Amino acid sequence: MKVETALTRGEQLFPVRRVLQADGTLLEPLPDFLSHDVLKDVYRKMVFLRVYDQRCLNLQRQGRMGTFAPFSGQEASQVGSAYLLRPDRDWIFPTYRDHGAMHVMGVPLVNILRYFMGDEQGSRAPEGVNAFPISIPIATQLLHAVGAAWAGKLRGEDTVAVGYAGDGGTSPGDFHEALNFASVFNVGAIFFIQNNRYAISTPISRQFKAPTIAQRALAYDIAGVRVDGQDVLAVLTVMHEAIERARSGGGPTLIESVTFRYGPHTTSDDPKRYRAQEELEEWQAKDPIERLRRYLAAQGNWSDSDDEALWSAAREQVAAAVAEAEAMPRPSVDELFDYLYAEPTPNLLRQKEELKAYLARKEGGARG
Amino acid sequence: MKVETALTRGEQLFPVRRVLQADGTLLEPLPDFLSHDVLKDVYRKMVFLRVYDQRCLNLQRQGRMGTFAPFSGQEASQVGSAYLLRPDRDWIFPTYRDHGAMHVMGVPLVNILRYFMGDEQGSRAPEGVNAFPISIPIATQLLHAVGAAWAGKLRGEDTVAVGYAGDGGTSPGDFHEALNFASVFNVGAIFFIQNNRYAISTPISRQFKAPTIAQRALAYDIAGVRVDGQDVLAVLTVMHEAIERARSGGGPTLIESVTFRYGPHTTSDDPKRYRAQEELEEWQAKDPIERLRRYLAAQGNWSDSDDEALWSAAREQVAAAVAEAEAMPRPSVDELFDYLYAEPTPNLLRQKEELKAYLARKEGGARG
Amino acid sequence: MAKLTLIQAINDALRVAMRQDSSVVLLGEDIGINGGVFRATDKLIDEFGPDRVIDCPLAESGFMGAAIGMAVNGLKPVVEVQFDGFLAPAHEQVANHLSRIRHRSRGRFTCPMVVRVPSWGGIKALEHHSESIENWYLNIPGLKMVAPSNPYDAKGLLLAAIEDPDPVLFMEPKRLYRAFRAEVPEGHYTVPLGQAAVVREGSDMTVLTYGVHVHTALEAAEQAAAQHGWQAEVIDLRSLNPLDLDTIIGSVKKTGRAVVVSEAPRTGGFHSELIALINDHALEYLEAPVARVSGFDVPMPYLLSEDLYIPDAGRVLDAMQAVRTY
Amino acid sequence: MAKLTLIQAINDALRVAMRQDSSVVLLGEDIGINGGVFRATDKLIDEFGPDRVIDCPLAESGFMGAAIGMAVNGLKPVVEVQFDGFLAPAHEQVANHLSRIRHRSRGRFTCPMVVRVPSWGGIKALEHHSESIENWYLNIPGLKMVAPSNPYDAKGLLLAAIEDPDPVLFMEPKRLYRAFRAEVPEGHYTVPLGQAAVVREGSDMTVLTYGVHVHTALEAAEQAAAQHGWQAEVIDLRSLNPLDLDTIIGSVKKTGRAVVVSEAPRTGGFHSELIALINDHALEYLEAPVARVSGFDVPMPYLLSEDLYIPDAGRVLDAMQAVRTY
Ligand SMILES: Cc1ncc(C[n+]2csc(CCOP(=O)(O)OP(=O)(O)O)c2C)c(N)n1
Ligand SMILES: Cc1ncc(C[n+]2csc(CCOP(=O)(O)OP(=O)(O)O)c2C)c(N)n1
Ligand SMILES: [Mg+2]
Ligand SMILES: [Mg+2]
Repeated sequence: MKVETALTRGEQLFPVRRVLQADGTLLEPLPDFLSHDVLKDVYRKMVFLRVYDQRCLNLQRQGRMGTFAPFSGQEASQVGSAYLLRPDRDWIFPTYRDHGAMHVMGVPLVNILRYFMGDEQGSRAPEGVNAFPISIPIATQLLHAVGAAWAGKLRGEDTVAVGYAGDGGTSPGDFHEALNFASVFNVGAIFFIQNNRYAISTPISRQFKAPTIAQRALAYDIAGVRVDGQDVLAVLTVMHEAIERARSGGGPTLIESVTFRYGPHTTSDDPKRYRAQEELEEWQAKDPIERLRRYLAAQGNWSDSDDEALWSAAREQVAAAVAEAEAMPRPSVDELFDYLYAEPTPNLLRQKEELKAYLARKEGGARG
Repeated sequence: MKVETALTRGEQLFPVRRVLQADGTLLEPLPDFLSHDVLKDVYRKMVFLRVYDQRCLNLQRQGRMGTFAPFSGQEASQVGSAYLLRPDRDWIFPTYRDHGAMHVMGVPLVNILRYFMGDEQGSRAPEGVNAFPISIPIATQLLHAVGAAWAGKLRGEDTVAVGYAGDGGTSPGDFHEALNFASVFNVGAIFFIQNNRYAISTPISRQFKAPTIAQRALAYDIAGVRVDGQDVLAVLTVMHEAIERARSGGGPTLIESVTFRYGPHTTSDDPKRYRAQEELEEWQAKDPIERLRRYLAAQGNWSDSDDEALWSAAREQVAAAVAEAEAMPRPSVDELFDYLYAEPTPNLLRQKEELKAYLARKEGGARG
Repeated sequence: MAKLTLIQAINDALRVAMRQDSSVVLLGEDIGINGGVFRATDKLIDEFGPDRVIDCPLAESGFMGAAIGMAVNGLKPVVEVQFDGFLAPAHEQVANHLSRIRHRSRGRFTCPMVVRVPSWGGIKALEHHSESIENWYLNIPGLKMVAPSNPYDAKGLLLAAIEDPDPVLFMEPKRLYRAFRAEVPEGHYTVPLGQAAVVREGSDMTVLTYGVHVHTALEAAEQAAAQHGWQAEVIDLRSLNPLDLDTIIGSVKKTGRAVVVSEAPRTGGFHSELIALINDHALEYLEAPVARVSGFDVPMPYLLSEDLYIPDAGRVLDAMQAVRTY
Repeated sequence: MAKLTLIQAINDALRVAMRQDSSVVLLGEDIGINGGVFRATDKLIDEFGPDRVIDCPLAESGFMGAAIGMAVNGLKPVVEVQFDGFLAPAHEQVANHLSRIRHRSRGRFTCPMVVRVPSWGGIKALEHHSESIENWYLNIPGLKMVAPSNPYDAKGLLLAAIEDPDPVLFMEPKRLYRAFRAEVPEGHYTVPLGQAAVVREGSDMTVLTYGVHVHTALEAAEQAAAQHGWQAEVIDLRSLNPLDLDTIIGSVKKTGRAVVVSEAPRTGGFHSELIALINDHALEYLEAPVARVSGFDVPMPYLLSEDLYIPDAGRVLDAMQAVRTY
């Protein structure tokens, strides 16, 4: 017997939370924590993210960077999911597309650039910034988030750990195992799923049949919510609730942020093969940055010239970071061998010498 | 926001289906396909399974068999889940505990005995009996069931494939991936989950937090049902529905059969370490065989002497099968090497000769 | 005969196999309308439809396990794993099932399928996109393993793999996908599994390799000839299992010197097994220790350090020197 | 000093570690009230409670991944995988994360944890309960690998592994769990990783092995001495990574003959790597090819054929004969 009741009601049970409409007007009064200063700061961060994301696409096309995964269109999720966390006491476990959230958490842009340029130093978050390196294998990092939150809980701390994934990231077994562990052990993990409707070329209809991702929460008896991923105020609001729940021992939350990436999956991808131009345009009309700008402007203390100044400041900051990143030396031979273990094994020391000797013969020891 | 609505209603949304009560009276009229002859046959099969299961426990204790996984207490699930399948056109993918279902599907008891005695020949189902070998790695076989049903569907056949698992089997990622694939591709797989409340020593409260397994169906937008696993008529009824659904293109079904194993997890296990005697007794009072016997007896054409004759016939058949299994020779050296590929590679032929030469030196070539 | 790149040859082989045998189905991520991230399945969905070119949910264990069920029930799945590192989530299905279904059931059930894995590094991709997965399965019996080095072999070996009655791990040198073109016959032909190719004859030393490093070895061999007048015999193993031991050992006995090349980490690579086999069958012919050219015992680095890690002709030449001047 | 079985020594090591360091937590299946299927964690839940002896849902990838998150955030998890074959579902977490967190983050994040795996065959268990998983990880850099052969080493190596700042795969010879007792000191001590033990001295040949086959080798060595007067040097490697190459090569140079023993399938086993290392470092000292004693290139058979597959003293003795009479 098919249980029609809840199924076809996935969308009713999990309505999309929205605070700010596309025209920049509010649907509900803002909570206290969303002060005007916070909103401006959030706006500033979204602009900065948009600028550097677009810059990276260019750098890659110029051959100055390796494969890059852009998030433009998803800035509300990137900023909103990380903004309320404490960098030194909470944790994030990002995917290749969540470098925006990493930056919000405190990872300098230079690191992110170096990562995509192909230097492991880019994966080394500053001390005091609990941003785990990017996990490429889909959904694996959701379990790390469970473990990090759980470790905090066992020590009596109110750690929150956010695990990121996309719509495609709900399909691997680790997604299920992570939600189940978080449920059974009631840990303060937040699963922040950016449903941008495609996993590379695969549309969500090929990824799952249920109308929402949020309804997966029912399977684990945990909290679940859908949110308008183009509305940063809504994302901040649901994150605020999820963080409160986690800190107060209320357990995990599954958040489905309904969003869209404007660009290709990565710079190796051509979205025209699988996505219609109209779909893109439809989403661009709901742009998260423009939406917040309208609201700020309507409030009367955000002018066009403020805006221009902000965008050009962002461009300058990004240019400086790019220059800094490009000036950094290539990773050394020592770095290749010295970080696998706390102490390199005799075997690794032998191999390091072997490689150094070879390079010395070959190029006069130019590197390392 | 916690969606209270469906969550706390897992048990209401998925009430336990029951047809026959513990006292042997019906809750609803029997459907046509459950004729009196069928009921007697089902009863006979349950008795046979109980007899051989208990016999195997003894054989293992006498050192005449390796580790054995008994299912006593779960006969209604074993018989009810396989009884309505077509052995040559449908498929089953069993666990170590589903040799009862394998037997119902058409695997001779001798095979099952040889399997537990440690001979791969035991995993060779007869031609025309689509009973896959026992899968030990938990939940992996659910995906095979999806694939087998899918292959049939792609060829335009009305194949049904049943994948078996226990309550513990709902935790690995493969459970999730199997249900999701079956949902997305709408294949005729049936996931038959015997919730016997323990995974070795781990109680279901440590396995998942939701009140039911059946409600996992909500996550995939597929049919889900809970059934009284001590009531073979109910199991047959829900299987009948699930098979109809699968054959008619209605897609997969998740069945949670609520049951209990009377014995140890396997012969290596001591259930007294983790289970109270009262819990066992409570379930023994709901015995599936005794329940059907009461019904048959109440119908007036099943006497105590019919029953005694049936049990002693079963014991004789089992004794004959044990004798046959014990008379079989040990697997040969050729068997060890010849079945890995359709044609043994040169490497394997060399290794086979090496082993034969060694055995010839050692024991005069007694084996192989 | 058309000149095709290696990836075109793969695409061609898949098309030929699918036309010929309606039980061949493809499973993987983004293989349909997108034609695969490397375009191995380009346009196949147009000809064969979405029931045979199946875009799957993002779950490697899922489609590996489902493909096993399909193969057991009469289909011939060809699974594309998007990148080598993403075979890891399917490890349990591969190690504990795919490899042993025939053995376990004493021939009653079989699992004829092919797992295509774009393999190894050199394309400056992100982490986990450059692994030597052949060595994850070296010690797990039951999988045939094939690794072409050129378009002709790629097509012929893939067709042979698809027709093989047992599971085959088919490792494609992604770095060579578009590196060059070569003549590839139209229509059906096979290159049998288990036969190495002597791609350069020589009597001074034997170089054993496969996949992308056949080309590294050939480059080094030319340099050795030019610089030192040494003639290296370069053997393209093509298939790691079954392995053409006769050709390997015959050559080593002839030359008395051997270099093994693969880009996997040093410890526990197929190169180690080759040394062990030479020890078993030709030790007394060796004039020098077999030289190993391999990656190092660290993870494949991010792209700025790839060149430090991946063997180049210079390192192979050094190894040739080592075995020659021992 | 108490006489303990190997499994008791493991239990003792866990207790000592947990008393000493409150960040040590145990994760696994049935390790709590049941004390583990082999009783490695017997009664630990009584002393340390369910927050530190954590019975997990049946999902190896789940608790491996969660343990990684815990280790990154300051705990020291000791994970029990119930049987070797069930490491497979956690392969992705092990291969793609556990092994490389320090490397990937250039030391910013570390993952000090131990994965305990009851390993190898010989206990007549069901399928997938008797695997040589060391070889799944041989070519995946970043994991230390330890394999004790007796109760004293088991406790000392396990304590060293738990105190190690990096991840350690700890393979326990399940067949020896209750095979014999030996003196085991009370309280804390360690046996350092990376040091082999010469468990029998001899000058006629070197036998390299680890885990359960240290005993097979010793049995064969006694027979060789009794029957032929040959004195075999038997080396218990104890740790496969780091590997005590000096002891290995020193002995082979001394004896000029080597036998390697492990029960993994022939192709791609750690035994192959040992042969390759001898090739690299001591080829010119060899009087005969190194002899491999191993399992065969088939899956570990069901129990009636286990004896055909697992090396016994007779096969080791044959190998000794081969290297002596070459
Ligand atoms: C286990 C695994 N399989 C395959 C890939 C290749 N891959 C990278 S991203 C991606 C799609 C992910 O889609 P989604 O989860 O929706 O995230 P998005 O890229 O849309 O942010 C795939 C298949 C991978 N990284 N890991
Ligand atoms: C992947 C995997 N991990 C661990 C085991 C060991 N094991 C065998 S049965 C079992 C418990 C299974 O419980 P459940 O799924 O409830 O089935 P039941 O035994 O109760 O029928 C475990 C942990 C296994 N077989 N496979
Ligand atoms: Mg997506
Ligand atoms: Mg159970």
